[in-house]
Amino acid sequence: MAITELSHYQQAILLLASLIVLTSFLMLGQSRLLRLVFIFAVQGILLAITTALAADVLDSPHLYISALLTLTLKGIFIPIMLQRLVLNMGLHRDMETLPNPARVMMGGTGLVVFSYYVCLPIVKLSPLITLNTIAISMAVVLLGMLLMITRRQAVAHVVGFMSIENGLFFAAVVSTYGMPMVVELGIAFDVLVAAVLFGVFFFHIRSSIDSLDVDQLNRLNEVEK
Amino acid sequence: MIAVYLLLLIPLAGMLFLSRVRDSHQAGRINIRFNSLSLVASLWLAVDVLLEGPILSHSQMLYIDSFNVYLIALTAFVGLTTSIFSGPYMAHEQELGKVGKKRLRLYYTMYQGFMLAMYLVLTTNNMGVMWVAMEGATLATVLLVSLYRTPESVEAAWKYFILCGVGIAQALFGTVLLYFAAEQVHGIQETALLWTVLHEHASSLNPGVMSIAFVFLLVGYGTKIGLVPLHNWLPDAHSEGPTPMSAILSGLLLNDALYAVVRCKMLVDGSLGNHQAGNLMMGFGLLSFLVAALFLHRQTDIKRLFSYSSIEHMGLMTFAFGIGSPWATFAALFHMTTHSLTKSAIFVTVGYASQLAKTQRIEKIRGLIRTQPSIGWGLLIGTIAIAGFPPFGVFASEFLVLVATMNDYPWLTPLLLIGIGIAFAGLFRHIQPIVYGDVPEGQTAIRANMLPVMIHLGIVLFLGLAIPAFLGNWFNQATLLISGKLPL
Amino acid sequence: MALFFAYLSVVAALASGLAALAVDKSPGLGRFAHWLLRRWPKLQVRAAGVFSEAHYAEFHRNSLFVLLGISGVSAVLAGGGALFGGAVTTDTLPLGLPWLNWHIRFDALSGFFYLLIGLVLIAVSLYGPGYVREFEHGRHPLSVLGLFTGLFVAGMELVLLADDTFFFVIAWELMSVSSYFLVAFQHEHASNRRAAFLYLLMAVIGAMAIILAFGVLAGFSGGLTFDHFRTVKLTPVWASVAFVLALFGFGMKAGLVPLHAWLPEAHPVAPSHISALMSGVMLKVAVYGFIRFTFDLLDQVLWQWGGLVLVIGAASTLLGVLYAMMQHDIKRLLAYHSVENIGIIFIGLGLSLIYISEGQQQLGALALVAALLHSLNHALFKSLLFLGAGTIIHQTHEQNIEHLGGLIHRMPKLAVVFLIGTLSIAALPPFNGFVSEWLTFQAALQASGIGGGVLRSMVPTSASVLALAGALTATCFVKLYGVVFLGLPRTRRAATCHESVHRGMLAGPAWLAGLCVLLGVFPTPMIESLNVVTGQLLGVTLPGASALGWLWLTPVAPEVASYSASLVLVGILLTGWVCYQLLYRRGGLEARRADPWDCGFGGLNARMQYTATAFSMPIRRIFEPVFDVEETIEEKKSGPGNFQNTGLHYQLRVSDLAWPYLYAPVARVVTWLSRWVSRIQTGNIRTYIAYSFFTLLILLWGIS
Amino acid sequence: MAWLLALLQTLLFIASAPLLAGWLKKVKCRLQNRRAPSLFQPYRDLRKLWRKEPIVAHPASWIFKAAPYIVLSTTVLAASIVPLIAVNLPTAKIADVVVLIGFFALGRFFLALAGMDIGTAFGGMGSSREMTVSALAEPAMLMAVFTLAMSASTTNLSVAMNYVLHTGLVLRPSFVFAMLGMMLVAVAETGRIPVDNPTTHLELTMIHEAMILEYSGRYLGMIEWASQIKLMLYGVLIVNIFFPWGIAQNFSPEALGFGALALTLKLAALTVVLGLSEVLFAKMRIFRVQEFLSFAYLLSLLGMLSHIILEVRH
Repeated sequence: MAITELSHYQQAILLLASLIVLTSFLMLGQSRLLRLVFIFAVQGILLAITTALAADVLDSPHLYISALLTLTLKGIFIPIMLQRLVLNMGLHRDMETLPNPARVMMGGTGLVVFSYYVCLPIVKLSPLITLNTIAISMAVVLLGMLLMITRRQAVAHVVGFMSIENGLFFAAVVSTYGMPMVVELGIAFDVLVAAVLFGVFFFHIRSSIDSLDVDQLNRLNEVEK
Repeated sequence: MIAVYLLLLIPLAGMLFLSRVRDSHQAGRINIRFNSLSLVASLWLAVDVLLEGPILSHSQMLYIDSFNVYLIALTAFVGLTTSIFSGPYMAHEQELGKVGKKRLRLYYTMYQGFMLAMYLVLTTNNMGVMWVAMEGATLATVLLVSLYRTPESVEAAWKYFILCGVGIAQALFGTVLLYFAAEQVHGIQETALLWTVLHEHASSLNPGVMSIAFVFLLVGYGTKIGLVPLHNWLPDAHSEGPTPMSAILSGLLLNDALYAVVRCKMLVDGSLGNHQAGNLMMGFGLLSFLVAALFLHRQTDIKRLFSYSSIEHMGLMTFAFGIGSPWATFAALFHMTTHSLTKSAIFVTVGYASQLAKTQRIEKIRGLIRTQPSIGWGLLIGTIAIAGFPPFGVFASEFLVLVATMNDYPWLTPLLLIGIGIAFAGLFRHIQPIVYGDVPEGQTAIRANMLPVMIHLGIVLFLGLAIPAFLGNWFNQATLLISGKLPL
Repeated sequence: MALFFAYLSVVAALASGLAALAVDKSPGLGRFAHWLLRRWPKLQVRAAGVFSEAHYAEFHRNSLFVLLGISGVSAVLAGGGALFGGAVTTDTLPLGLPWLNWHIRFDALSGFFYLLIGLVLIAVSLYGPGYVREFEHGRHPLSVLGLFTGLFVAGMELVLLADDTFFFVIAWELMSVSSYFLVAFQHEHASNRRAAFLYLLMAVIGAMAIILAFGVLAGFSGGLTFDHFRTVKLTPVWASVAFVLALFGFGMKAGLVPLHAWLPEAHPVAPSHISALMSGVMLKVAVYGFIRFTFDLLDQVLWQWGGLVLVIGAASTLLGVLYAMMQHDIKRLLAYHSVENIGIIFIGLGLSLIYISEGQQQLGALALVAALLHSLNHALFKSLLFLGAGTIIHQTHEQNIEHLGGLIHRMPKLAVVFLIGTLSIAALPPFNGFVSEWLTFQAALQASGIGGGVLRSMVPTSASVLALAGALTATCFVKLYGVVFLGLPRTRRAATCHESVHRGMLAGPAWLAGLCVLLGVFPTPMIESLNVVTGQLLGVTLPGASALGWLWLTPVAPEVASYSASLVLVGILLTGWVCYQLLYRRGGLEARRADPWDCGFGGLNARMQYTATAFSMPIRRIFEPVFDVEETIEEKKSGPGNFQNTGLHYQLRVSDLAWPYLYAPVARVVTWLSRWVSRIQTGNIRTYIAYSFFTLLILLWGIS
Repeated sequence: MAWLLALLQTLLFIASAPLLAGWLKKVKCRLQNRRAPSLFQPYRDLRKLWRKEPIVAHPASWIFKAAPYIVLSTTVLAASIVPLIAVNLPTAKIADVVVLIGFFALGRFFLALAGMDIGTAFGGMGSSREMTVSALAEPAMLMAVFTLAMSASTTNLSVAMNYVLHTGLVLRPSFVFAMLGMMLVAVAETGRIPVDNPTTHLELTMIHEAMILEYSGRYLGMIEWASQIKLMLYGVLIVNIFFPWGIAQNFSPEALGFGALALTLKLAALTVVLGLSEVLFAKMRIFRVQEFLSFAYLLSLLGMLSHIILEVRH
C-alpha cells in the first residue's frame, strides 16, 4: 500500500525513521567532535519521540517509561557527559577529517540498500508497512559500526557505539512495540554503566598514551616485529 | 526451587558485602566463603534437578534443565577453586606493589559481580535477560582487565570493552528479531522472550527472521566465545588481566557464551528444520580451531599462549555442537567441562610460574621442574591434559569429536587431524623448554598452593578414566535435549 | 586363568610404578611397618633394618624391579596360557564412557605379544637394579623413572588387552606419554629435549591417524567395540582409507620409512633398559596393532595393500641398515637397526596380505608366522644388544664407538653374550634371527602361485632386497663388534674399564642370549604354537611345519624346503671338534705370541687401526645417493709460502634424507602459515571492528 | 647306509678340493706359458702349513683362534649338503640353498672379526672390503637361486637337481641368465680375478689376503683349505644345478662311478673357463667391483623376469 493510505501515526513513524537515518549519515560525515555529540543527542531525542508516539498510539504505558529513559540517557545524560569530557580534554579544537568522505557516504547508502535487501523476507511477513523500519534500524546499526571503523577518536567510537544502541532500540520499538519491561530496564542500566565506564576509560587511555587516538593503542598485536 | 534464588542472592550479597570490606586478606577469605556457599547452593540445585527434572520458576523467569544445571555446578566449582587460588595470589601481587587496597576491593567486588552475571546467564529463561546478564559480565570484568593500569592492560581492556560491546549489541539485535518472530505467533505475545515458550513454538517461528536473527546472535555471542575473526580481544584480555581473571574468563565466560549460542541454535533448528545454523557453527568452529592452532606457534607470552589454546578449544566445541549428532553433542558438553577445569588449573599454574620467574615472557622462564617441581609437573601434566592425551578427560571428548566427524563429515577429518597436530606442536614447543632444562639465575621457589590444580587435574583424570553414572546421566539428558537422540 | 595372569601382570607393573613414588619415604614406611608388625617383634626388628637409612635405598630399588619381574613372569604365564591353551577370554571393566565400558579380549595374538613383553621384561628386571643405581644420587629422581616405567609397561600390556576403540587408544597413548617422560628423563641436553618433543609430536599425529582409522569402521558399524568392527562390511574404497590410515598411524610408531626419523633420535636418549623396552617391545606393540587391525578387524584384503606394505617394508629394511652403517653412537646404530628389522617384519606382513588377497590362506599363514617369529626374535636380540650397550656405556661412559676398542679383554663375559646377540641380529645360522628370515624367504619363494605378473616379480625382488639388507647387517655388526670389542683400546676409559660388578647386569642379557640360542636351535615348537594364532586369525595353520619330526623345520612341505638348526649346530661343533683333535691335539704345536706384522716400521698403536668410519666408507661410497653427506677437509699450512702442511682436519657428517626432504619442509610450511595468519591480528581496534562488520555483512548476504 | 654314503661323499668332496685348486693353477700356467707345479702341490702346501708353528699376535683374542675352526667347519658342512656325485642323500635335507648361503655368511663373519681382532690397518681394511663385496654379491646369488627355485619350486638342492634331470633338456632362458649371474658371483665370492687376486700381497689391491694376513701355521692351513673347498663348492653348484646329467640317482657302484667321472669332466671344463677368464681379465679397482656385481645382479634379475614372463603359463 502507498504511504498516502497510511495513518498519520505510521507516516510519522516513517518520517522519524528517515530522520534517524539522516542523523546517522550526518554523524558519519561530521568531523568536529562537539557537533558529533550534538547530532547524537538529536538522534536520541528523535528516538525518544518515536517511542512516545508508539506508546501513545498503542497505549502501552511501559513504552512511556522507556521513552523517558531514552530521553534522559541518550538524549541528555550521555551527550552532556561526552561534551564535558571533550571540553575538559580540549578535544573540541582538533578536527578529524576523513580521507575521503564521499566514498564513506557511498558506502553508507550502500549499507542502507543492503539492509533493505536483507530485510525483505521480514517485510514480506505482514502488510504492516512500518516493518520497513526494521531495514532502517539495521542500517543505523551498520552505519554506527561504519562510524567506528572510520574514526580514530575514542569519543567518536563511543558515539558510534551508542548510535548502534539507538538503532537496536528503534528496531525494538517499531517492530515489536517495545521489549518486555524488565529487559528494557536491564538494557538501560547496562547502557548507563557502559557510559560511566567509558568516562573512566577516557582518563585511563589519556594517562597511558596522552591522547585519545585509538590507532595508538596497538601495543598488543601479533604482527612480525 | 529455593536453591536457584539462593544461587542468585549469595553472589549479590557477596558483591554488596565485599564492596565494604577494607582488609584485602580478609576479603580474599570472605570471597572464598561466598563462593563455597554458592557451590553448596548449586549442588543442592543439581540434586533437585536430578531428582525432579527441569525446574521452571513461578514467574517463568528462571528455568533449570539438565543442560545448564551441570554448567552451573561447574561454574560454582571453578569459581570456588579460583577464588582459593586468587587469595594468596593477589596478596602476593599486593606485596609486589602492583595493586593497591582500593583496587583489590574492586577486584573482589567484581569477582562476585561476575559470578552473579554468570549464574544469571545460566539460570534465566528470558533471552533478553540473558543478554543483559552477558553484557553485565563484560562490564564487571572490564575494569579487572585494566586492574594493573599498565598501558597494555588499559589497551586490552578498551579493546575488550569496545569489541564485546559492539558484538553484544548485535546479539541484542538478534534478540529483538527473535522477539519479533515470536510475536508473529499468536498466543505468546507477552511471554515471547521466554526460552521455554520459544522452544515450544519453535516450529512455528518464521524461518526467514530466525535465520537473520541467528546470524546476529552468532556474531554477537560468538565475539564472546572468541570465534575467529571476532576473537581479537581475547588474548589481550587474558594476557593483561590478573591471572585469576584469566582463569575464570577462560573457564567460565567462554562456556556461558557458547551456552547462549547453543540455546539459540536449538530454537533456530526447530524453526528452520535444516542444518544451516549447524553449518555456520561448524564453519566458525573449524576456522577458529585451525587459526588458533597456527597462532600458538608464535607466542612469546605464556598467558597469551594459553588464551589462544582456549580459542582453539572453544572452536572445537562450537564445531562439535555444529555437527549436532549425539556423539558430537555429548563430546562438546563433556569438553566444556574438562576444558574449563583443565584450563583454569593451567592458568593457576601459569600464574605461579610467572610470579616465580617474575615475568610472563616464555623465553625467560626455564627449568621449572628443577626450581619448583610441583609447579613444573603441574604445568607439564596440565599441558599434556589440555593437549588431549589420555587418560585425561579432554582426550575422551576430542576422541568422540573425531569419531563423530568421521561419521558425518569424513572429508573434514584431515583438517581436524592437521589442526590437532599443529596445535600440539605449537603448545608443546613452548612448554617443554619452560619445564625442562637448566634454571636461569634469579629464579627461586615461591609459596604456592597447588591444591586447586591437583583437584582439577585429579577430576579431569578421573573423568577420563570413568564417568560416574549420575554425571553420565546428566550428559545423556543434555545430549537428548540438544540433539534429540541419546548417544548409542 | 590366562586372563588372571594378564591382569596380575598389569597390576604388578602399576604397583612398581606407584612404589617408585615412595623413594624417599623411608621414615614413614618404617613407622607404618613398625605399627603393622607390632604383634611380631622379630619381624619388627627386621623391618627396622630394612627401613633404616642405610638399607632402604637398595631395598626400594630392588623392590621396584622385583615387581617388574613379577609382572614379566606373569606376562609370560598369561601369554603361554593363551598361546598353548588357545582359548579366547573376554571381559569388561566398569570404566570409560557411560555407554562404552572398557572391553577386554585376550586371544592367542595378544598372548603371543604378552609372551614377548614378558620375556624382555624379565631381563630388564634382572638388569635394572644394577643399572639405575647411578640415578639415585644425581639430578635425576629415581621416582620419576620408576613411575613412568611402570606406567609404560602397563600401557603396553593394556593395548594388547583392549577390545574397544576408546580403551585401545587410551592404553596406546598411555604407552606413548609415559615413554615420552622416559625419553625426556635426562633432559639437561638440548638434543634430548628436542628428541623427546619430536617423539611426542609423532605419537600425537600417529594416534590421530589410528583414531580416524577406527573412526571409519565405527562410522559403518555404528559402534565402537571391536566386535562391531569384526562384523561390519565395508566398500573397498573405505576399507582402503581405513587401512592406509592404520598403516600411517601404526607405521609411524613402528618407525617405517619415511616416518622413521624420530625413532633413532628418541630411543637412544632414554636410559638403556628403557631403550631396550622401547626398541624391543614397544615397536612390536605397534606391529600388533597393525596385525590386529588388518588381519582381525578389516573384513577384506586387497592385493594393492600387500604391495604397498611390501614396498615400504623393503625400503625400511634397506635404508634402515644403510643409515645404521653410518652411525657411530652405539645406541643410535641399534635404533636404526630397529627400523631395519621392523622393515623385515612388514615385508612378512606384506607377503601375507598378498597371499591372502590371492586366496592362498596357507601361504598367508606362513608369511604371518614368519613376521610374528621375527617380531619375537627381534625383541630378544635387540633388547639384549641395548642392555649390553647400556653396560658398556655404564662401565666406560663412552657412547661413541670410535672411542672404544679391545673390550673383549676387559669384559670377556659380556663379550660372549654380546657376540650371541650380534650373530642373531646378523641372521646367521643357527641363531634365531636366521630362522625367521629363512621363513620369510620361503614365503617369498612361493610367489610362483601368485596371479599378477607384477607381484610375482615384485616379491622375489623384495626378497633380494632382504638378502642385501641381511648381508649389510652382517657388515654393520662386524664393524660394531670389531671396533668395540676387538682390536686395541682407543681411549684410556676403554683401556681401564672392567666387567660390571652387579651380577644382574650380566644375567639380564645372558637370559636373552640363552633364549636367542634356544629359539634358533629349536624353532619348531614355537612355530607350532604360532599355529594357534594363525588359526584364530586366518582359520588355517601350517600342518607340515614338523613333517620330519620336531628337529626339522619344513614350513611348506619336506620336499620344498627343510632346515634342521639343531643338526647344523651339531655338525659345526662336530667338524670343529674333529679338526681340533686332528690338527692340534695330534702333535700340533702350541701357538707362539708375537707382535703383529707392522711392515717393518714398528710401533703399531691404536691410532693406526681401522676406524668405524673407515670401515663403512666403501658402503658410503657405493650408496652415495641415499645419504646426505657433508665432507670437509681443513689443511693447516705454515712455513714460507705456506708450502708445508702442519695439520689436517677431516670432518664427516652423514645424515638421514628424511630430514631435508620430509621433516624440514613440513616445519617450514607451518612456520610460514603461522606467520602469514598472524598478520590478521594487527592490534588496531578499527581493523577488528571491521572484521566483525564484514563477517556480519558476508553472513547476512550468504543466508539471504 | 645312505648316511654313510653322505659322509663318504663329503669326505671325497673336501679331499678333492685341493686337487681342483692344483688343476686350476695348472691351466693358468699353461695359458701363461709357464711351467706348472704338480697337481698335488696344494696338498704339500697344506701339510707344510699344518706342521709349522703358528704365530699369534699379542692383541689377539679367542676369536682369532676360533675363527679358522668355524670357517672350516661351516665350509665342510656346506660341502656336505651339496650333492656331489649322487642326489637324494639325506644330508641335503639338513639345509637348503638359503642355509648354504647362511653358512658362507657365518664363516665370513668370523673371518672378518678375526681380521679386526689384531687391530692393524690391514685386517680392518680386508674385513671392510670383504664384507662389502659379499654384501653386494649375496642378493645376486640369491636372485639366481630364486630363479632355479621358482622353476623347480623348491630350495632343496637335491630335489631341484632331480627336477632338472627329469624335465630333461629344456632350453630355459632363465637358466642361462641365472648361470651367468652365478658364475660372476662365484668369482667374487671365491676371491678370484678380476675381483680379488689370491696371489697378490699388495696392500692396496688385496681383499681376502689382507684379512688373513696375521694367520700362520695350521690356522692359515685351515683357511686355505676352506677357501679351496669353497671354490669347488661353487663349481659343483654351477655344474650340478645347470648340467646335472650324469649324477647318480641310485646308490649302485656303477652309477656312483659314472657320476664321479661325469663330475670330474664337468668341473675340469668349468675350471678351464675360469682359468681363461683369469688370464684374460685384469684385476679391477675395488670401487669398480660394485659395477661388476650389479651386473651379476642384473643378470639374475633378468633370469627371474624371463622365467616369469616367458616360461610360466598365464
